[in-house]
Amino acid sequence: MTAKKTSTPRTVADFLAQAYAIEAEAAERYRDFAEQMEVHNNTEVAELFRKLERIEQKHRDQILGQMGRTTPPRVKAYKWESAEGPETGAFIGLHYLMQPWHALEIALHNEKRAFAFFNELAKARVPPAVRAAAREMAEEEREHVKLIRQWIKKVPVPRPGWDRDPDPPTGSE
Amino acid sequence: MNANAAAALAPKDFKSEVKPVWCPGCGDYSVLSSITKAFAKLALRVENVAVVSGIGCSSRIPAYTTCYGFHGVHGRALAVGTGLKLARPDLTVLVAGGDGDGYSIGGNHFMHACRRNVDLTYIVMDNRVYGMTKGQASPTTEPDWESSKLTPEGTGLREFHPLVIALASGANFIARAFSGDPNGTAEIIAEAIRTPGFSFVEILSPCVTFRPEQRLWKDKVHDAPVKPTSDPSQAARRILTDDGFNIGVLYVGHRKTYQPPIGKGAKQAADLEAGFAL
Amino acid sequence: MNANAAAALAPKDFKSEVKPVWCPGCGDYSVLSSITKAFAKLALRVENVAVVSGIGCSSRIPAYTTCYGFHGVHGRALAVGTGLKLARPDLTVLVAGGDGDGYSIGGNHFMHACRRNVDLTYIVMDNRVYGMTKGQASPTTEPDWESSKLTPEGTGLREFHPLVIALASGANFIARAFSGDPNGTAEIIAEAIRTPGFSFVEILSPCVTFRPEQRLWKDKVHDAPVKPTSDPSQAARRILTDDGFNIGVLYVGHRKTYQPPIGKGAKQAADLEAGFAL
Amino acid sequence: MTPQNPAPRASVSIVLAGSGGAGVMTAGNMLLEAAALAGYYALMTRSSGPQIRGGEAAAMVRIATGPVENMEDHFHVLAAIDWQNIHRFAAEIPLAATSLIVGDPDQGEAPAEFLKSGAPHAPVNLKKLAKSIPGGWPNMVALGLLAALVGLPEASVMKAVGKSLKKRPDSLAASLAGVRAGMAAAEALPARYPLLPAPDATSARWLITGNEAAGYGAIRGGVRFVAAYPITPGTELLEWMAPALAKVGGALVQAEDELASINMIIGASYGGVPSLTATSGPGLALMIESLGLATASETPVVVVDVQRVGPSTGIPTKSEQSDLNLALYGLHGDAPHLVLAPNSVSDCLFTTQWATHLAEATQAPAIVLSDQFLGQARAVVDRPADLAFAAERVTAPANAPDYKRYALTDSGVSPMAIPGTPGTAYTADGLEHGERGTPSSQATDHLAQLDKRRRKLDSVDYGSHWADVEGEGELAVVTFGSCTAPVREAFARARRDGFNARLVSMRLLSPAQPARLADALAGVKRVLVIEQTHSGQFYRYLRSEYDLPGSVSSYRRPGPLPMRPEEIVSQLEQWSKA
Amino acid sequence: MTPQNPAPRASVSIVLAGSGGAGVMTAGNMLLEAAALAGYYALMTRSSGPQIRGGEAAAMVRIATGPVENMEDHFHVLAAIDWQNIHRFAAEIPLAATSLIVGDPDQGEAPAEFLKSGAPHAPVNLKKLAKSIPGGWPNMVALGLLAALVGLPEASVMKAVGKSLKKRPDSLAASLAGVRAGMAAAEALPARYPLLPAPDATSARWLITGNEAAGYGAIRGGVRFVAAYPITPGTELLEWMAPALAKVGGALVQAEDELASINMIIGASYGGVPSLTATSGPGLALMIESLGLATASETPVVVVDVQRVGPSTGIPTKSEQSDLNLALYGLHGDAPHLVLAPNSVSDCLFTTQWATHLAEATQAPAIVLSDQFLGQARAVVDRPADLAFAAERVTAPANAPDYKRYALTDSGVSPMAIPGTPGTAYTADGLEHGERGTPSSQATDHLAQLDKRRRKLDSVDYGSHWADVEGEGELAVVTFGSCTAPVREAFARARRDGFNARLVSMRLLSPAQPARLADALAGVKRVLVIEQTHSGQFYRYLRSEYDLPGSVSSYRRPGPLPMRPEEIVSQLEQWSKA
Ligand SMILES: Cc1ncc(C[n+]2csc(CCOP(=O)(O)OP(=O)(O)O)c2C)c(N)n1
Ligand SMILES: Cc1ncc(C[n+]2csc(CCOP(=O)(O)OP(=O)(O)O)c2C)c(N)n1
Ligand code: SF4
Ligand code: SF4
Ligand SMILES: [Mg+2]
Ligand SMILES: [Mg+2]
Repeated sequence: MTAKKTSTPRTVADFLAQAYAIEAEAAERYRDFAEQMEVHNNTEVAELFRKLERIEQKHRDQILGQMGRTTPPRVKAYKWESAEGPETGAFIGLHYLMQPWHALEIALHNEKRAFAFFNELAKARVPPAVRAAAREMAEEEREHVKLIRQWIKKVPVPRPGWDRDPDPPTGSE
Repeated sequence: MNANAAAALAPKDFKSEVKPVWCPGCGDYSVLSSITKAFAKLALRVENVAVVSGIGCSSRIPAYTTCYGFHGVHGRALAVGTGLKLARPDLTVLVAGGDGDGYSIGGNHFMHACRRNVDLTYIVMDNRVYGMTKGQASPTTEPDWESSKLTPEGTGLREFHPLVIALASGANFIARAFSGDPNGTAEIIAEAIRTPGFSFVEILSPCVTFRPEQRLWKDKVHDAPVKPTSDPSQAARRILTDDGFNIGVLYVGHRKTYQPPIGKGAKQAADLEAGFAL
Repeated sequence: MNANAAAALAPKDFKSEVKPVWCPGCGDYSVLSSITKAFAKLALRVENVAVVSGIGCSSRIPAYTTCYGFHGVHGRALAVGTGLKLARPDLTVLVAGGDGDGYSIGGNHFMHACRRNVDLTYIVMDNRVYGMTKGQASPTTEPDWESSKLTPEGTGLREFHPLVIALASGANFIARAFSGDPNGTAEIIAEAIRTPGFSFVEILSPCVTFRPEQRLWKDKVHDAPVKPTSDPSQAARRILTDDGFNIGVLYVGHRKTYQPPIGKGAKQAADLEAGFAL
Repeated sequence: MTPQNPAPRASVSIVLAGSGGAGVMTAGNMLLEAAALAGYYALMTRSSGPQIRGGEAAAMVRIATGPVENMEDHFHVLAAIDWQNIHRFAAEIPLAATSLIVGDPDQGEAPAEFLKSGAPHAPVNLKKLAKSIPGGWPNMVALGLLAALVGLPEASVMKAVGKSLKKRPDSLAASLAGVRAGMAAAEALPARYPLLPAPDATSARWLITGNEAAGYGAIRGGVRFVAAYPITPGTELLEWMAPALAKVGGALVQAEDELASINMIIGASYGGVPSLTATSGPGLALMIESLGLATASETPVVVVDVQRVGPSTGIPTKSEQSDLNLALYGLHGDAPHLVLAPNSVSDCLFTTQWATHLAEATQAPAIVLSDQFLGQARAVVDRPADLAFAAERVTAPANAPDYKRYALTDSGVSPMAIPGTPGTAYTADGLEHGERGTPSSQATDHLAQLDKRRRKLDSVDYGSHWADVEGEGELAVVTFGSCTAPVREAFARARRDGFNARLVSMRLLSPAQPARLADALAGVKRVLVIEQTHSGQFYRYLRSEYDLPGSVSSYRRPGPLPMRPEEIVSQLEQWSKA
Repeated sequence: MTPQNPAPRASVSIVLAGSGGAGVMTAGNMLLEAAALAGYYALMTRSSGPQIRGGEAAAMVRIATGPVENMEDHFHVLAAIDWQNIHRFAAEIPLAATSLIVGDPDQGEAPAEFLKSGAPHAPVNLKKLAKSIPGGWPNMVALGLLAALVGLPEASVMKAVGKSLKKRPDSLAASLAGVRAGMAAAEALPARYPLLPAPDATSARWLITGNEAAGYGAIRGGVRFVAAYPITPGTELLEWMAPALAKVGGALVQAEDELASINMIIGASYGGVPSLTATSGPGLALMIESLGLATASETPVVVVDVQRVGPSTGIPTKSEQSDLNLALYGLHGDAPHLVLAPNSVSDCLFTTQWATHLAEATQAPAIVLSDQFLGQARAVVDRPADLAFAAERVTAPANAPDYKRYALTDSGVSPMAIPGTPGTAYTADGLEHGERGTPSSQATDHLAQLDKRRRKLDSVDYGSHWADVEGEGELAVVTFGSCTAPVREAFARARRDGFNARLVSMRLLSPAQPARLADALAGVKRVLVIEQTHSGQFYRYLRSEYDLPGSVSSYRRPGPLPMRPEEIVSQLEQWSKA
């Protein structure tokens, strides 16, 4: 896909700004997802997405603290290497009948990507301070991955045909 | 408020409180997100942008932005957008809609908008189906798609080739994008808006409800193997032989934008009376 | 009367008693004569041919033939012709009209008729002007033509390229003819009718009243330097680079004609009741 | 709690609601079919949110011992699989204190909008019950529960479920178990709404929507070519016709837009094949210019307008009668044409068939004004009588001497030569013309052709079908279309209180039938006009074309809510006492 | 023969006919201008064959001492340069026995259709006379002859010719010589129709067509954007506006069709620029769907329909009032909008200006029903008064708190935010919506918005402009549009015979003004409705919306012939005596 190299941060400040953007977008996207589920009457999954949103928000705010700020910075428009930001869920993964398991699978996928992103940066040829910061962030994402893995185990695996809707779609306009 | 002094807006500032009725998974969510990113990238102000559409799932998009919006009737979005831009050249006008809206009932306006080359950007969220009316074939639907009750044996009709028609009709900027790549799509939309004249962006945007197989488009799309050209016949060759999944800006021309001067007349209405006086 | 046994008809047998209202010198007279020649050449019977048109000087043509005719409203001739042919595949249906009728108000039907590929022949008498309404610019009018009071500075719009659009939309037979060569044109029309599917013949047909300079077209036209092709991208290259005065058959494809079976159902209406019964 | 032992009733109304995916429509359809199989009449309508998928939805079912073509004043039972956004339907789901609300306690409280009716809320663990069955579905539990509440025989329900799942035998057992679980759960409910025994099924019954009925009526009338562009709520008519036409040797073409569809059918009809298109308000608006062409060129076509709420895109999924003006008056110039309106689901069949016959007989366009309610309602009806109306176009023989397509005949109808016929070729024209079709701008030709085209419509004998005329008395209600059924029911109810009036439901709206209506209203002192529009379009039309006797009142209101009998009863009371 | 010495008259009507190329239109225009320069009022209409070029043509000119806006009962002089097919105009050129036919004997006999009037046929060798002048033209000879017959001063004629030939000075001398030759030839003619002296020119005069007047009215009203598609007889309005708009800072765009033009002006108006399109019946029919959008989205637009004879393509070059139904009722759904009709050539200015003002004030579409007669007639009129009606749209200020585009205000009009205004962005919608514009399918929102859109039109004060009300008495004639002038003349004539009646010419057709009309008709016992349609569209409309007092009659007939005073006088006689 549109393979444009994500700009590599050269300073810790740069790095934190980028990390902040990653988390902020991830949080926003979970909110979008939650809203979609609300509109489509899937409250269970909506609540789960809200929860994920809060997790990402927390992470985001934590970075804010690291940046030594109390107010959000202006988020630069980053060109991500991937179609979506490193921790942002793709819209297409959603389904109105999806179950918590599906939502968590999406979260898992995102956390893994986030880990990979930061992990790669931790190994990249960037100033050591940036590497260290990236490593720290990668560690956190690894924790998230673990957390989500545990969480998944607690929810039922959907039965085959979970997406079957006996009713036809409705149309209008 | 001084617009220049105002802080630049983030993508989310272009997203309204109105919640989309789109099916979860629908490609149009990504398109919305790309549009808001493009607006932010171009540092536009919400009040200086108008999003105009027709009727269809995709055409619901204006109200999902915080910009001025016009949700008109089926197939006429380009005409509304043209009138708006000609009367208000200071605005950024984005026209958006579906393949049915734009290529079936609105096909004539599409061709003539390409010819007219007003400084508009036209986005078609192409899902090769009429989503809103529950899954009939659109002009871009494959001839052997048999899932519509209206055409149970398939349409048997050759697909409509939007990029070819745009080129043949004189569009000044032609690109294909994929909703599954919102960042890439945002880039393309921003470039389309930036380019003067009529810019056309065909966005492959899956309908997960009536064309669930389109979830696999992500495996089919690929970057256009070549750079954009400004030579129409080279562009024609490329587009005619492409597989429909080439993503990128395919043609950028240099045609003069159509914009009659407005608001610049030297005379008063009463001056016209001289023509009637004996 | 047994149609087979009947004597073949001469061109004049296809020309009616109704006298054209066209201006003397108008290219459409020649087109009428070419059409009657083509009908005679194909040994058609007047009653098995229908000539369908919209509104315009050129669209007056049906009544000037002795065939069945339908003189509809502005821009919809192809839709009428399509319905007629689909319902009555046994008839030869010729749709004819002007550049305004076919490319401006009727542009959408033009594109979709090309796609649909019903076995019709469509003739456009292109004079690059609205004759009937006294000389406004049509889509094929040159952008700098300043003789219309509606667009006194010229339209400023890129011309519409009928052959390119026909090809891009999927027409199965594409030719350009010149009214000044009625015999050559008759040949082309006959071939267009003979070729299954949607055949499009653009005929340069001067409007001596509003575009008197078109009398000089006779010096500009020339035979197409190459044979017809059935390769769309080759055809595209040729048509895109041609000077607009290449005369001849430019493209002949092999697409399947669209014709749902009609009159061939095995069931009676009452058989459908089974679907409702408890 | 144990249910009281309530008196059985002739009609009961039930709504089953829930989110998309819950299968409320499927269960509603099974309930409808079960009622039919048990010998009842029934009617089902639907409501859904604006989402294409996953939106809130409600299936409204009325079951009765006699034919029903409208919804009751309130629902007896509202059962919800979940309550997500179901409150948005509150205006569409009136409840009474005697109604029962059934909800799954795990899905939260029933919305206040419903509770304020005073109806008790009985909890039933639908989801849990379903889950206790492997592969079980809550909608099947709800189905069983509802069937039990109204006393539908178990066998009918099981048969209906079996029919519906013919193609999914794997899920049959679980579904049947779900139904049984629901029936068992019903035992504990605090109310019941048992139906009177079903009437002896003397006549064959059909299960049909108005859109299907119109499609079938068209085919019975002779339609063999359809070109159309999808639009809610007309699409289903077309979707039914596409395969049906193929079976009987016709064809349906999906056109690029409505301009194309109307002109395609004009072309096909010019070719001799009776032709139709179906659309809704926005599409009809686009066809107006070419309907004028059909009038002037005397090409018969049928256009079914399944009306939705206007103006503009309006509320596409809901019903209103407000395209009346457009249908009656929409053409430019003086362009006489036919406008008809079916007044029940099954009448969609007759009216469309008759419209086809009349269009062909008069060589004029006919607009059939159906609406979303009629078109999308699914009903159990008596199999309609076979009526002989079919397309019979007056055509010209081969080599007709001195053939004149637009000859000035007494009836106004002149033989139409069909392409292929030797010796009668002519050019049909939308320009004013003389008798041969040659364009003319002479005043005499214009007047003669205007007179002719008007005469065609005036010289048809419309017989008794122009309206349904019922009742006696000095008061009369005049209505049309889908308002008819609730008015009928209101009459029946008011009659019990001694109310006496005539009811005229006009099927033929144009050309106006002043003599016939005068007859029907002879002796009437007061007239009330009832319609579902905002501006009183029907009332205004009647004023313009008819001399209504005595004092005339108008009761109108717009959509999207269907007319209910009680609302009309209260109008009748006010009016008859005024 | 020497002419008698006839009494001078207040009005004279002349027709000059001949084949295309003979220059009858040019000569007619010169005659009109000469009359104007001489201080007379005058009116010219045209007729031509169906040929684009070289067809038979006739210029009809009426010259009078007072304002004239309609044609007389018959022509006093018919002069023909040749007789080729001129008989086709017979119905349009009524002659009396006292008329005079002037023809060139070298061009054959005058057609029987004219001779049967009993008018003498005087031969004049127009061509030979022209040939005797180098570069001479027979139309100039005819011009001189006609001017002399009615007694126009030579100086005015010469000045008119000079003005017209400003750009062709080479042919001026020959033309003037031709005129003189014609004047001389008139001497020998057996009749004369001298005009009374011209009135003192107290007011400034204009020479203008209705189409130009409408275009100028629109610009005065504030229109600065026009998108349109050419169609007879609306094209000239557009052709006048194209350069005029450019001068005042506006723009005209030729659209690909009428669907585009209406939507382009909706877009431009949404952008805050008052916008207009002009068309005729077939084009208006195509705009219907989008006019509904303008209504629902509350976007003001003005559509001028220069009506021609319908239905369908009809007779494009002739006048009729039969688009009334379409204009009034053509929208689907309940869609209140404005319909106005100018009632004279110069009133096209006021009515279009007022329509623009009203459309903008009510944020609703306005249809101006002009017609071919008004649009294409060229008249000498008093310079119309300057009226202050201009576009004044209620707009929202920047950052209006809690902005609601479709707020339910008392007047129904809610401030419209213009793109570019910060803090008030909204989405205009043709879907039914709540106050903020968000789509809604709730019955309450639908009713509220329907009421609002209706209220907007009902809360405007239309003042006295809604109609021209004249006269006294217990009889009243109600009419509109181009029927007004012949009715006025008929009134003036009938009054001489003691006839007394009121005349109401309605300018504001919709919304209906029942209170105002009731006022205007207070005390009236009988009403006659006069219109130029076949089916009595105006009569039917009045019946539907108004309670007309006493007994109501209808006189209507279709085009293409214009209404003539005598025809109306005889109707008035029959009716007033009935
Ligand atoms: C004049 C008119 N005709 C038909 C319709 C019905 N209609 C609404 S949306 C639509 C097609 C939508 O398809 P598309 O533009 O591809 O949008 P999508 O829903 O797929 O995004 C149709 C036919 C209408 N609203 N108006
Ligand atoms: C709906 C509608 N719009 C506009 C017109 C007016 N009109 C008649 S013919 C014509 C254009 C004719 O141009 P073309 O098709 O090129 O034919 P030509 O006269 O040049 O042969 C127009 C605009 C009409 N009759 N109907
Ligand atoms: S129906 Fe298709 S296009 Fe419409 S919202 Fe759903 S997925 Fe998207
Ligand atoms: S105006 Fe032009 S197109 Fe029309 S008849 Fe005359 S020459 Fe031909
Ligand atoms: Mg689509
Ligand atoms: Mg032309």
